[in-house]
Amino acid sequence: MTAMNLIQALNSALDVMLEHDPNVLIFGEDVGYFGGVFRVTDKLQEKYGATRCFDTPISEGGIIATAIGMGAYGLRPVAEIQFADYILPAYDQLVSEAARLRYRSGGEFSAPITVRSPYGGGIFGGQTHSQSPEAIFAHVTGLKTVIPSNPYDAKGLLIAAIECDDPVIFLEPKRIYNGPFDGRPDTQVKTWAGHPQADVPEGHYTVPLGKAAIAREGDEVTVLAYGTMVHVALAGIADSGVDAELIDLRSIVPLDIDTIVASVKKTGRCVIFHEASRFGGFGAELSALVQERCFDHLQSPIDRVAGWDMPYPHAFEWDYFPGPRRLAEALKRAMEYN
Amino acid sequence: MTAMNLIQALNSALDVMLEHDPNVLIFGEDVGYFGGVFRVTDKLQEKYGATRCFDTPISEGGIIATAIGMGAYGLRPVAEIQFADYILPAYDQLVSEAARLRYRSGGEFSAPITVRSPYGGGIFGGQTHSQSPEAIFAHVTGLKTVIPSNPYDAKGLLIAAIECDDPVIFLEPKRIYNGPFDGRPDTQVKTWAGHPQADVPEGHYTVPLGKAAIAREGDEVTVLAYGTMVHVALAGIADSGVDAELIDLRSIVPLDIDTIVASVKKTGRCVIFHEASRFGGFGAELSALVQERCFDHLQSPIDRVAGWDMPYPHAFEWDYFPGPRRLAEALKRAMEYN
Amino acid sequence: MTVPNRPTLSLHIPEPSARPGEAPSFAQFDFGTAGAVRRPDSAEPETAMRDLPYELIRVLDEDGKAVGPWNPRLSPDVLKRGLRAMLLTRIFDDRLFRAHRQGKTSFYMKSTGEEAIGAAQSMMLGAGDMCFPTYRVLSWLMARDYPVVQLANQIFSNADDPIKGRQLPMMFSARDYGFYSLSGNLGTRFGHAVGWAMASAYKHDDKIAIAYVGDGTTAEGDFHEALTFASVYQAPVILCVTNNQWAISSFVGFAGGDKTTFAAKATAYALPGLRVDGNDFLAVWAATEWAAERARSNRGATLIEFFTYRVAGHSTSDDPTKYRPLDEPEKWPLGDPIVRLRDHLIAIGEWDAERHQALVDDVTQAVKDGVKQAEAVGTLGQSKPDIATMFEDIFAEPDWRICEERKTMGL
Amino acid sequence: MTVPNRPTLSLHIPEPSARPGEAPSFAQFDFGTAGAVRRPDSAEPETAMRDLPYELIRVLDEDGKAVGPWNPRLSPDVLKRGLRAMLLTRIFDDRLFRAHRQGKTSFYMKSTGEEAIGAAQSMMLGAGDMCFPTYRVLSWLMARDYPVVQLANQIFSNADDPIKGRQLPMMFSARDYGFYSLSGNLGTRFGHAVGWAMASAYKHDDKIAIAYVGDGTTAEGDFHEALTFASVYQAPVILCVTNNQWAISSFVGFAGGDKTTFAAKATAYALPGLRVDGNDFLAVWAATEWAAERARSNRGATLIEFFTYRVAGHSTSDDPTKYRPLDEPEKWPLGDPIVRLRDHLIAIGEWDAERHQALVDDVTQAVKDGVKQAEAVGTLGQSKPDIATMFEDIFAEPDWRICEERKTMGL
Ligand SMILES: Cc1ncc(C[n+]2csc(CCOP(=O)(O)OP(=O)(O)O)c2C)c(N)n1
Ligand SMILES: Cc1ncc(C[n+]2csc(CCOP(=O)(O)OP(=O)(O)O)c2C)c(N)n1
Ligand SMILES: [Mg+2]
Ligand SMILES: [Mg+2]
Repeated sequence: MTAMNLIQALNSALDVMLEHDPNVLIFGEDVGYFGGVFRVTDKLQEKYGATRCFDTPISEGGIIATAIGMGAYGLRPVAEIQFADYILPAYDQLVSEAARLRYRSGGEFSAPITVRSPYGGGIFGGQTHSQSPEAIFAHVTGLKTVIPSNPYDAKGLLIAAIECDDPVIFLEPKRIYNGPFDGRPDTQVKTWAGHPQADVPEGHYTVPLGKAAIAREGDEVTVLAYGTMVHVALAGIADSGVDAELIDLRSIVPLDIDTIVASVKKTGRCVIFHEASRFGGFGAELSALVQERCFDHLQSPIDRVAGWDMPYPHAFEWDYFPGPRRLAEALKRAMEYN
Repeated sequence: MTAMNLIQALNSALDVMLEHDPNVLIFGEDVGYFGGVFRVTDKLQEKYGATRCFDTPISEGGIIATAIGMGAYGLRPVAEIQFADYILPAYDQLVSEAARLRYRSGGEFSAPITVRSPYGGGIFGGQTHSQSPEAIFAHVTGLKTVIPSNPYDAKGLLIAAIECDDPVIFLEPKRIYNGPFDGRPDTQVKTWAGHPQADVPEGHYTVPLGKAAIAREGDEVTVLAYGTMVHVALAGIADSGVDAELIDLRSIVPLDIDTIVASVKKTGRCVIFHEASRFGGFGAELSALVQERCFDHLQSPIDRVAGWDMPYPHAFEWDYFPGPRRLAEALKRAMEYN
Repeated sequence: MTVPNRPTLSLHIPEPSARPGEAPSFAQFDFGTAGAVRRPDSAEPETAMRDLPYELIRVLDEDGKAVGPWNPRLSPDVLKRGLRAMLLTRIFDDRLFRAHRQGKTSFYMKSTGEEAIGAAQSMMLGAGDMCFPTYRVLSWLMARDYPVVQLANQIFSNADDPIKGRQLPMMFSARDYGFYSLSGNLGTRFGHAVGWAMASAYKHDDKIAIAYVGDGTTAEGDFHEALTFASVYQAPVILCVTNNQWAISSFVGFAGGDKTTFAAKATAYALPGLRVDGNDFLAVWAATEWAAERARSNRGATLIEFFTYRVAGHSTSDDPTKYRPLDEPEKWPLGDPIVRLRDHLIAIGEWDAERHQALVDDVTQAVKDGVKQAEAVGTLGQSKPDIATMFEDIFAEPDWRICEERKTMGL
Repeated sequence: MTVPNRPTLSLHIPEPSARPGEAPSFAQFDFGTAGAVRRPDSAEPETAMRDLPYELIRVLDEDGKAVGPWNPRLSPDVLKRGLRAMLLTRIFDDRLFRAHRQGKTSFYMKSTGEEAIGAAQSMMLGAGDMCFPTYRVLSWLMARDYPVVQLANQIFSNADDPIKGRQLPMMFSARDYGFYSLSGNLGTRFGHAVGWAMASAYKHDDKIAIAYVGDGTTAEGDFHEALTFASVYQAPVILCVTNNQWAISSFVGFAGGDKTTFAAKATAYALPGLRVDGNDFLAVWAATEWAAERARSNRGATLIEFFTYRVAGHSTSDDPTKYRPLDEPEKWPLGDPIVRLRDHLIAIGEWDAERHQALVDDVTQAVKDGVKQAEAVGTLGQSKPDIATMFEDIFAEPDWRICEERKTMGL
């Protein structure tokens, strides 16, 4: 076990996979010699050579097309998209090609690719370095979408993603790369040091895709969150005084519906918490599922606490960002409902 | 008033706008001399000249980028994407540029463009001529998304879209271009002839964006649908024997939340009906909204009847397509719930 | 600082040389002469061959003779196999087009006039190489003896459809025949070929990839991205543009094809660009051989433009007489690839009318038999794969959503 | 048919000429000689100028003299205004870069070494023309006297930010200065320029558009799509590639720039391609004038590559010594655009050290004043626009969602 931040944990996952499997290779903008703008691929080119970890043209569509072709050949490419905001030029490749190749070819070809991308806000990145586009992937059958919330999970999930025979979108909440974040920009910046989930094995292990974690047990309300928002939720729950159960989804496709339903049936209340804009966000699917499966158990309306319906506004980052206060209010509203 | 099918009504809307406003121009793949693969732009080049209605390179990203630039200049371009399945190469332009131009420029520039695209299944078009991607637009604040269900609405909504100062995605349910479709592929093909909403004024009129229509009044369950599914819903309701109220949303952004909420508060039950895959589809947002706003009025879980979570399968079109039977079953389930 | 006044601007919209009712004209093109274009060694640097994209590589002359440095000197046996593959394609196309009229399939697309391309390339390249096709290279499969019945099963979406009814007719996938999964999205697989070729190089393998787009599809961003990656990583891939003058109803000018050649696009990426008579089986073969040699020698990618003509309508949904002169196809100066190869075989004394008729009869029978066999399994709607297969292959393992939905259908 | 065995394939990954610790080298480039490149009439057809993309258009020679047919023969007054705009950019950059270190802004990007491009083009083009910028043409605004205080307000995201705090620093929008809204997405506005230019032509207007991408960004599909549309519709637009050798940490080889020029990409679209010394104010001016003349005469688009060097790091988030030799910037053979224009003015007897110092002092003061004024309004976080404005301009009219959310915030 070594103390690692999220970046180091991801780097370690890539290192392990490059070591174990000659079919794994890594590419993306600035990931080679330089080691990536967030240093996730640091030293991998040096260690494994330029053909295992290399830079690409600035062409997200080209990166994913290349990865799919490699996957069809039999490799397990790991492509980095520098920011999730810039994944959209590759959206057609992901949806029309990666997600469907196995199905449409009757199983003859498939695209076992992993697409890593730093994701989410909270770093004063403005409109184009802050977005959370998970909903547009979740709707596309054939893609898996993973969002880790801590170093231990990040490494285990990334290894599982690379070993997975399906295309996986692996979204890395960049705000928690260096430390957990409770949603309060004015408090002191924390590092991962000392965090129990920053204790990471150095070798190979996996965290299965599709298994949620109970980040906090509780009886009164179920909170559904993923990525950065798991930490913000812990702060919001603490503030609220409500004994909430917090579920860290870890992957939104596949979704661990059993854990969700069991919790809501126990608590009778549910608040969904994400950073993306609310309208048509992934919270809508969660709300619909919970409502369909726990109707008789619900004692208050399922609530969604999410980003406002607008482009991510630079100067208003903390007005847009759904912080602990907004969650705490929702929890109290849920408890007071009758 | 003239009897028009949906294609003729759309053609008439374009004709009216080309006539009224010199800033309106039309382009897309095969829309010029040929008049479009579905004939929606038939004769417009002949009537208004090649600079008002012309063909483009096969480059959906280029088409939308061009339209945005023209919009910024001050024109009102109407771009056709030949099939909604092929809109994805332009998704980045629509999301990162069209939807945000006004906001991010502090109001200095905007993109008053209309993007028309034939949409949906039921024509044995297979995986790539059948999809319903409305959810990925609905999630993007800054875009409006319109889906007409009959000739009268189609013309009035299209004129409203072209006159709208915001970018509008205008999805045309191609299965009902030539006639309403009740979801039963084995029954005789109907035309629009004699349908009350096929009586279309020849001149200029608008149907406002954001106003739903009550397609059928009823007391027992509210059904939410749009496009082709409005007609399928009528068949399903008739089959079920349930006195359902059917709301034709007409535009999903802006959404007529008041009409929806009023109806569900009256009926106490709600079934959402769309063709797109269920998971993360627009039905999820509708379900979440109804649940949030009508919680105390709900007598049964809000249900979603939708396409399966898979790529649109050619030979299994009618197994995939949510037909009247599936809706009728859901309506009965809703009524029997207790 | 102001600029002197000028006449006001006006918007240019390209127009083809002739519309219905007008006389077809190809006067805008320079077709060159068979045998005239030099054939540099494929090891030469790209900078030494920037003239090539503007010439038209032709081998078969007006008399059916094979001439010039690009003559691949094929054995009569190879030529006859090529002729058979093209004829199979032509006759199969005609039969299945009629099958669509009879409601036996939902859709069909012919490659009439373009059969030489896939046939020659399929024969020239190795079994382990991978073709990333469009819907207009059926002759690739024909040249490799892909079973006619399987093609028809796919086109009828019947119970034996090898891709289980999941795709529109013509969207074949045939891994064992070096034929990658097709789909309706134009251009998206061009970059897959580059990735596949890069993977082959990465693994120190010896296989190369070949990919196609139509003239119209060159306008997609994917085209540029694939060429950029192919150039940067020197991928062992042959990238082909089948320039058949039309993209549904849009003439080649809407892809910039009235201003320069498609082969010239290679120059933007420092890749060799060849412009080849696509209706000349020998020229197609020779250019492919040259590019394959280059790729296999680790010298990277080549862009080849095949100059040809789409004789039939775009698909069964199209009526080309609406937008081009009725007789334009027959006026195409480069003729019919089947006729030209037949005449060449006759010219070299290896063929005659009788043998040709025998081949036509044989192929017609093969098509008939294969299609009949498929019809016995079922045409569109008469039979289809087991419904439960609809829920398979979505993921490697289905998740609960798929399991639940399948159960809802009682499967 | 099998192909003879070959050595196995291997994957090529491009490498720059030098990495940290190694000696920088530009031996791979041919910089030509000032004055040597011919200047065809801009009315000539593209086919007559396919040599141009491979030459480097330079006007200022080693002695600071303006030589050759591309000399735009500008008045000393224009040159001095150009010098001032470049200096303003340089000094503003330095000051704001420091402001970032002091936590006054979240981000900053310099255009050090590239100031000639925007400055000359902004001055050369008309007030009604529209520039579709990247984040590295700040000198466009400086040349048009966009208020320094407004730039700083935007960069500080303060209460007076003209775009209301909505964007990252540098993402200006200044319609009245012919400066289109910037955003972080690379390449997406290249096609907007083409559309805007097409609109101008459609309206029989006389305005033209100009747009930029970096060398790295040429790899995006948008680049190709914009060029295709520009070619097909003969749009009155000038499309520029600012080739500064680097894209963050990736050298130009990852965009294919080690194999040919970016100007050569024009050939793929039958457009003229000019390759221009981007550090030569006069050469930039002359090439722009030539392309503008062509565009205004309804002859369509030109692609111009500006050959330059990114002297500073990519942005405040970058440390270039991690991936390139520390002294590479100073070894750039084409020098510093400010020094070169200053020396030219001196060489023609219009300038001296004293006057230069006075200009530097004056510009420094102007920057200081403007920035101070903005600081008084507030630096990052000290002040910001009215929160309610966050809910404006999402649509022309807010819908219920926006109204409800605004209400939730008590606004
Ligand atoms: C991305 C995308 N856009 C549009 C279409 C609709 N479409 C199908 S074929 C076609 C024309 C293709 O022309 P070309 O590339 O020249 O190939 P050809 O049919 O001539 O072989 C079009 C526009 C599509 N299938 N995919
Ligand atoms: C679509 C997209 N992909 C990636 C990025 C991240 N990114 C920002 S700047 C940059 C490098 C751009 O290089 P170049 O085009 O050469 O311009 P330069 O910075 O050198 O002026 C990258 C990769 C982005 N902003 N947008
Ligand atoms: Mg074509
Ligand atoms: Mg650069």
